[in-house]
Amino acid sequence: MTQLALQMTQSSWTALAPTLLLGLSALALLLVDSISPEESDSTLLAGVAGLGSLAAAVTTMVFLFGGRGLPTEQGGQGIVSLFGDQIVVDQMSLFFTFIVASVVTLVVVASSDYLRDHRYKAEYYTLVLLASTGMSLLASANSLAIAFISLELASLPSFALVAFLKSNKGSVEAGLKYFLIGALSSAVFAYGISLVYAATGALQFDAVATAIGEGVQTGVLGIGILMIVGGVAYKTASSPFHFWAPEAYEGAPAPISAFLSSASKAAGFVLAFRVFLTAFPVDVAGAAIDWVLVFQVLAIVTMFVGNFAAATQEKVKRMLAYSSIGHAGYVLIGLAALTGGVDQSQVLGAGMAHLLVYGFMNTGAFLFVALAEYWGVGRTFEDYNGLATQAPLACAAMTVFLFSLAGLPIGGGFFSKFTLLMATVNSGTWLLGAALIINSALSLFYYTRVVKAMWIEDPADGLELDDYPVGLYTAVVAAGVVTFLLLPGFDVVIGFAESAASLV
Amino acid sequence: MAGAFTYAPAIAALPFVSFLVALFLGDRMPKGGALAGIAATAGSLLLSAWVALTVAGGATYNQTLYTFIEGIDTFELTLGILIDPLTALMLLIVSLIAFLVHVFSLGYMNDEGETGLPRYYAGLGLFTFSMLSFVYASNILMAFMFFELVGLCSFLLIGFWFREAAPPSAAKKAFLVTRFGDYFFLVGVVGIFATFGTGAFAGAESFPAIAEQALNGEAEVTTFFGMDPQTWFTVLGLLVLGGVMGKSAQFPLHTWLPDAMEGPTPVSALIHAATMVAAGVYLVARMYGFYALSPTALAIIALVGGFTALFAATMGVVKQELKQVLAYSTISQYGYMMLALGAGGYVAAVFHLTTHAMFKALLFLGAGSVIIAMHHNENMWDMGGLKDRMPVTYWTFLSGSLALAGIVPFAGFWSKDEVLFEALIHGLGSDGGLGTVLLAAYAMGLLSVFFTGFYTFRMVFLTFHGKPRTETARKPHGVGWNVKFPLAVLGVLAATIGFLNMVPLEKLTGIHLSFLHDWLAHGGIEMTTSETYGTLLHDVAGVTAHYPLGELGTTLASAAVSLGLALAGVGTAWSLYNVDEPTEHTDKLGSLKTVLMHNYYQDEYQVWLATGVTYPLARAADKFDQGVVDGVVNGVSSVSLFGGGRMRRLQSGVVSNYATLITTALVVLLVAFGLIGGWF
Amino acid sequence: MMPAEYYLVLSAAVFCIGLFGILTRENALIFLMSVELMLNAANINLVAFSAQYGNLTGQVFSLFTMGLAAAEVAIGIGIILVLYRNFSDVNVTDATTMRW
Amino acid sequence: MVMIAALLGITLLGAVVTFFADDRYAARLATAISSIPALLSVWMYWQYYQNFQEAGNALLTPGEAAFVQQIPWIELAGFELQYYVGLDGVSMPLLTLTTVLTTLALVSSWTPISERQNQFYGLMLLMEASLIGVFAALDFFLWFVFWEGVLIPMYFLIGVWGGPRRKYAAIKFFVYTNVASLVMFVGFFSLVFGLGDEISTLGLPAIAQALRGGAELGSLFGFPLATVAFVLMFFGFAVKVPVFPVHTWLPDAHVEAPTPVSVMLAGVLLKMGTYALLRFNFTMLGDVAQTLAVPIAAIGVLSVIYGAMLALAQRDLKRIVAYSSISSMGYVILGLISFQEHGVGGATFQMISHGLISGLMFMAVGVIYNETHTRMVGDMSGLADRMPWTVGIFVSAAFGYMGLPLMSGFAAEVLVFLGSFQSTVLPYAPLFTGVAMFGIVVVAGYLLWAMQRSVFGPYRLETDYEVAGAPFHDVAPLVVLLLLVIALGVAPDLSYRMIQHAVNPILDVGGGI
Repeated sequence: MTQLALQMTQSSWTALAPTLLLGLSALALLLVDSISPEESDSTLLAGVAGLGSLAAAVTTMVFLFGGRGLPTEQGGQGIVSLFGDQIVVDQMSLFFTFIVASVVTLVVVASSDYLRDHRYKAEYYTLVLLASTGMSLLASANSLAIAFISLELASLPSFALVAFLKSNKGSVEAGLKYFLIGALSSAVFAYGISLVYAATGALQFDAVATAIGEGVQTGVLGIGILMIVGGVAYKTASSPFHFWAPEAYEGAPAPISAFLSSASKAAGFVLAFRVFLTAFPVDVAGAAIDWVLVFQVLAIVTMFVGNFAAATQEKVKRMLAYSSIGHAGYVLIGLAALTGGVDQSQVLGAGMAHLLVYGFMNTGAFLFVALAEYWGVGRTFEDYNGLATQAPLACAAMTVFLFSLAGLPIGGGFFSKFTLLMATVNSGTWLLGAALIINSALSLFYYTRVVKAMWIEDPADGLELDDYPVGLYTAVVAAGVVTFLLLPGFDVVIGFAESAASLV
Repeated sequence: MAGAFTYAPAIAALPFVSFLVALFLGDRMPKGGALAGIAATAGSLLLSAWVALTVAGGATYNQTLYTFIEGIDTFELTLGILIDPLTALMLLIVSLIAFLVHVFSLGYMNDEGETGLPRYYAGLGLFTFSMLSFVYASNILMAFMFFELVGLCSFLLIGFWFREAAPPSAAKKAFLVTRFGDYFFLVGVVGIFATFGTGAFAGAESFPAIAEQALNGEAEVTTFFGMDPQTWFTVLGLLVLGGVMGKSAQFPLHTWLPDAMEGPTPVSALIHAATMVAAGVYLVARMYGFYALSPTALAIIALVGGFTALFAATMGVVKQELKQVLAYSTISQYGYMMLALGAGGYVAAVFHLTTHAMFKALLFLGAGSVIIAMHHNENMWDMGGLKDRMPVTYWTFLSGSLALAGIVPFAGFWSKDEVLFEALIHGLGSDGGLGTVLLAAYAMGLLSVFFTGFYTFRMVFLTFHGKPRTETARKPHGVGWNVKFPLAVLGVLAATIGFLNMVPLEKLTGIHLSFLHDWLAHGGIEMTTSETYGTLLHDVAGVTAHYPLGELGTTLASAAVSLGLALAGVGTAWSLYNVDEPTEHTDKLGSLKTVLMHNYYQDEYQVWLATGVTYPLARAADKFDQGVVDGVVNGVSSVSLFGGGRMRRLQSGVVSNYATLITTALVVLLVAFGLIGGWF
Repeated sequence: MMPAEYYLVLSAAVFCIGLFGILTRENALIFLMSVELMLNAANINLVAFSAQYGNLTGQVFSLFTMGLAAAEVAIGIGIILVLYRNFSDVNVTDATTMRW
Repeated sequence: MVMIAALLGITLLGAVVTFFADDRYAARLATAISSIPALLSVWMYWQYYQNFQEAGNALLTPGEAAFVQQIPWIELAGFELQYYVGLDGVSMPLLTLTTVLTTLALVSSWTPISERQNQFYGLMLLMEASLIGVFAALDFFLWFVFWEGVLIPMYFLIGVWGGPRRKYAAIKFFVYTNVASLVMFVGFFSLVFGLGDEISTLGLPAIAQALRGGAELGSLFGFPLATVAFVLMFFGFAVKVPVFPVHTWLPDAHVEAPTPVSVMLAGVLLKMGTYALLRFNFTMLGDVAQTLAVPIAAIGVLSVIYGAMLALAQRDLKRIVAYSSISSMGYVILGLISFQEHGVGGATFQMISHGLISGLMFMAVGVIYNETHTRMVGDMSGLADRMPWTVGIFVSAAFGYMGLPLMSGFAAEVLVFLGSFQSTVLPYAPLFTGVAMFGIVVVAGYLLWAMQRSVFGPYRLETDYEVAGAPFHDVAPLVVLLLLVIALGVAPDLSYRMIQHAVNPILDVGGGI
């Protein structure tokens, strides 16, 4: 215990500032709400939440550029580990915290309009911030215990948020399915952790790795690892644990869909990256289970399931949900291409860079859907017909999101997909590369359908938009600008991603 | 005397200026730009005469003027001027006829109140420019370029009356058929460049010179498909011949020419009689040094020529329209020139080219005069008795007809006789296949002399003799000086131009009368003289002369035979048609009449080739493209979407199923990786 | 002291029972209970092996798991309540408005 | 030199400004803006003509490219990406073609485009910017960004302002060409992968020189990597060209696209494919190209004949020109594979020449359509009576298309034929050339047929209004293009000299067959 207190020196615990900022603003929201529970001033609540998350995002950025989380021998301020190595703050955790915080900022800003006519706004923002606290904590987790707890901290508010529209059947159904599959998956995850503990007697990642290196019961460990894979797959909406995703994303309020499909997915991946690289390094855990091969199978299946199912959807939001599954498949390449001899920083960095870019473009796309829901134009592709005649700016931003998602060089998605492709090439996993290419080609088709509806199809009679919500517009346009700027500015992203990936 | 050559480019440039002037300013000028054209062609004529005088002084000119495309590591493409006696003669002919046609057009077009005159005169100007440039082109690529431009002008002028249905169709046909020939020509041109690295006609670095050296083993050339040089040169020569056959309307590419009569008559005179059609034959003459190296090519040229001469003559026999008869006679006469070239009668060919240009231009202009008089009715059966009402036209037309029929002493007699004479002696003298072929060609050429005499005078009698058969013919439209003047000039020339080269008379009298021989035999550029060609023909191609009756005897016998046949033809026409009320005799031909009326079904099969073979093939290709090629493309997308449709069914909507699927997948993974990892 | 394998077998049995319940029952409450069983299976392992290895990590973690399980049930009950309100039943297979 | 950056900047900025401009003056604004890069590039062309005529090839003799600018951009997957632009004798004429043709196309848009003008003109300028980038970029990624950047505005231009089947045509174009890009991308990267440590940047000159320097590439699945890469890239570019059998997007796109877009599509976009083929396949992997000479030449010849046959079967004037573009681009392929100065140079010259002539053809058809509202050959007849100047130019353009001497098409085609006939890398070169040359007969066939039926003959057109001549601003671009076609036809050296100097280094492939 004294040791623990010693580590809590000032310089080290400030490393957790972004996470703390998120959590504290959640508490602040509760405070605001309890002071004036009846008013539900949307601007105030969203302002507090937004400022909190923005502060978190800015702090992470300052930390990243300031060299926090980078070992001193590489010119940084050193990696911070806290609470007996249970929590570690390195570049990777900062990188993912940045993704989460910036997505949350966008979502919160957008929600201020989206929630205009809803009650329980304070609870909504609190839950969003609590979930994001969990996610950013997940990015720093260095023990299976912390991982499980922060995973649950991220999940439990999410269940409630998905079912937030209590009188909307879709929302409730989505919440139910999300919750049930989530509960099942977390049980599988927990059981997997217990088996790993059974095999190694440790929960802290490095200790697990050390224990495995000293020789363990491979069967128990293998089953345990596979079950942990299941838990990760659930969180990242990867096959075969993706079944909740289409419904949850479709039924949830669109900002929440954006939040879940971007931030939550990123959190799931950071967990996976850290667990598998730190606790189960290929060279020691390979004897029990070749998890690289597992992820290869999952990646390919996920890409195909997500993209092919997306190709024939009628509703834009559901299409985006499936595309989100497909993108999980792409990011899985970051793990699946970690074959022997390959430069880990490049492969993993590719996955991380894609997640960051994806965070903006996917959030933007879902927020555009939120905008459409706000306008009440309907959910199908046909309902989007001719939107560009009324809202060219938002539609232009949406076009950037979609084409960037497809991998056209109009946004950062082009480079991040390319780095993933290069990862497959460098690791010799041709099949993954081929799947990436085939699915990218296919994805272009269904993304283009939205673009077509917005710009090319004639608007339905009487399509008239008279309200241009500032918050939603700000969020969408900001996401669009960032997505575009990530094309010329990709250097920064890939730089941090590769450097962070090399540290794990 | 380099002075004339300095101005040589202006010979072609002047008409080009008149083209521009007529096209852009014609509307604002009196006579719709005609005067510019007349001035320009008159200028060209004067310059040509000056050039001819200079050439007569023994000077020649072979100069590259403009580098079209430079070659850095390869050959370059240039434009230049080559002037030797042949060129000078042709320049004179072309500019003279162009000038006369411009004048005639004043009567035929302006006085008839045609619209679109600037376009017309622009076309004439462009045509004259292209033809003159073609004539003094110094290399084969330049020749091809202007050959093509001549084709364009022909298209524009045939289709002059574009508001009617037939002229555009005829224009299309003319361009297309000649293009078909030009395709082979272009392959030949490309082949010549690839083989020799040059396309120059004359000079030490010219392709005929290199070819000769290659045959003598003095030079290396690139041949293709492993052929020996002789065979490859024959192939190249025949490819170029494709263009010749198209432009000079030789069988089987002659079908466009009769249709081309849809154009205004002065155009027919200029293009389809005297100059453009001459371009083909002129090209063979121009590069005769190359053809002279290949007996096979010569034999084919002669055979094509002889056959075309006879073939076209027989069709001319049954035609009812004035210009149609002339059209077929044109084809036939160019057959003679080809025959002469194939038979080694270079001078004879050029001679016939010259005389034919005069009398055929005359005949067309005369026909134009008749057409003016007949208010644009061309059917000879509606005419009759015009000789009293339009004497100038009649007498000049008669002069041209006598020349065409080959009646002594009109121009055509001398030249045609020499053609046949050359074919005969070389046919008898040459060994092997060449001799046989030449004799066969000679026989066909001889036979067609009879038909020529017949159809020519059938035409004359039906048009001018007898009694007028229609009201129009009784009261024909008068023609002005601008019609009569060109007719008069050409009428005199048609009667007298043959005196240039009276070989039989020379042999008979011993007086030197073969001026054209002298003209072509000597010159500054040795390799393009008829003497050189004679040597080449003899040494390389094996063309040898043989006089079964001695030189004088053979000459006279040949002349007598051809004159006799011509007279027989004329006589037959006289007996059948020189009556007051002539009737059709074509029925006597029986089923042959149908065949002849349909031109041996030449058009039918060519149309069938286009619409019965090519077009269905294109439709089939289109179907294939839409169905199969595009079908595959659309199929890929359909299959993907179908796969997507299946894939989404996995998501049944029932949460218990999801749990089952997750569990199953997990178990499968466990089992699979358990087996791999050896846990069990 | 019993061999550790026995605990493993026990926990596996409990886990499978829970899983079986999830796969076969359509009542959302039973679904929740089954999840509890599965989490408890994990707890059995954690506690048993904590004793085996002689460190407290597993036992502490099992406490967290129990706490989280409770929180999860709280959220679950909430969702089941709104489910009942919207679909008038707590049958999990009723809610199928979204599929494919 | 910031000239290229200026070109890009002005067009991009112009695109944004126009996009937000008012509909009423968007057309004039965009035209005015686009005239700046047009004039600028003409000035650059003149500079190049005077000072860099013999500079050489930007990829193989670097340092001699003109207007070079090189700035580091991104460090990615171990590669240095740069903003790296420059021009040589191949790209300079194409760039000028792009800017000039865009301005003319914008003028020709005034009549047909009446809806959402600001978006239309903005997208046109965006496309112009991307096209400038495609021809100027010397870094692979920069190039690829622009390459794809062309497709997006094109998709909208066809999709929004197109004809009745525009949606199908647009998405087909978009997906088809993007899939092709993807394949090409994979091909290129297998090449980069094979080069491994030999290159540290993705600058095209570095890659080209490494490959020409005889770098060992190894093999993939038992095939030589170079061959695999070549085939993949060839496929990717071939779709863009397009050649048989990957051409089916083209007629749909052309027919549905509005006139100015067709002009750009035929005039410049198709050249992207052949330009890239020249830059990548034939410059970098010349030795592989030579081993594959027969199939490549066969594709070229087949495209010529097949495209011409298809054109023969059409009744829609635009479709005719569209298919004939396939035919014309077949000549380019044939010229490229010849590896002769006149062959490759002629092919490049044909790109420019065809750009002008096909642009002219589409524009002329467009002007006719503006007045008659039909493009079907059977629906009209004798138009020369009512709109003589337009028809006159249309006929001139058609003859230009047929390769009439003293128009640029003739010089281009003859050069291609001269080159390919004597090709030493292509077995039976004369035979291939001879067959391909038959295209000049078929092209005459269908164009003459179409002209005879539509513009000549007695006037007939069922309209409820009087068809009159086209307005001046419709005809003016046609005249400019026609003059350019004639100028290049009379003096090909205006472009051909610089092309020769740029392509000559390519021909020198070590160990040719």
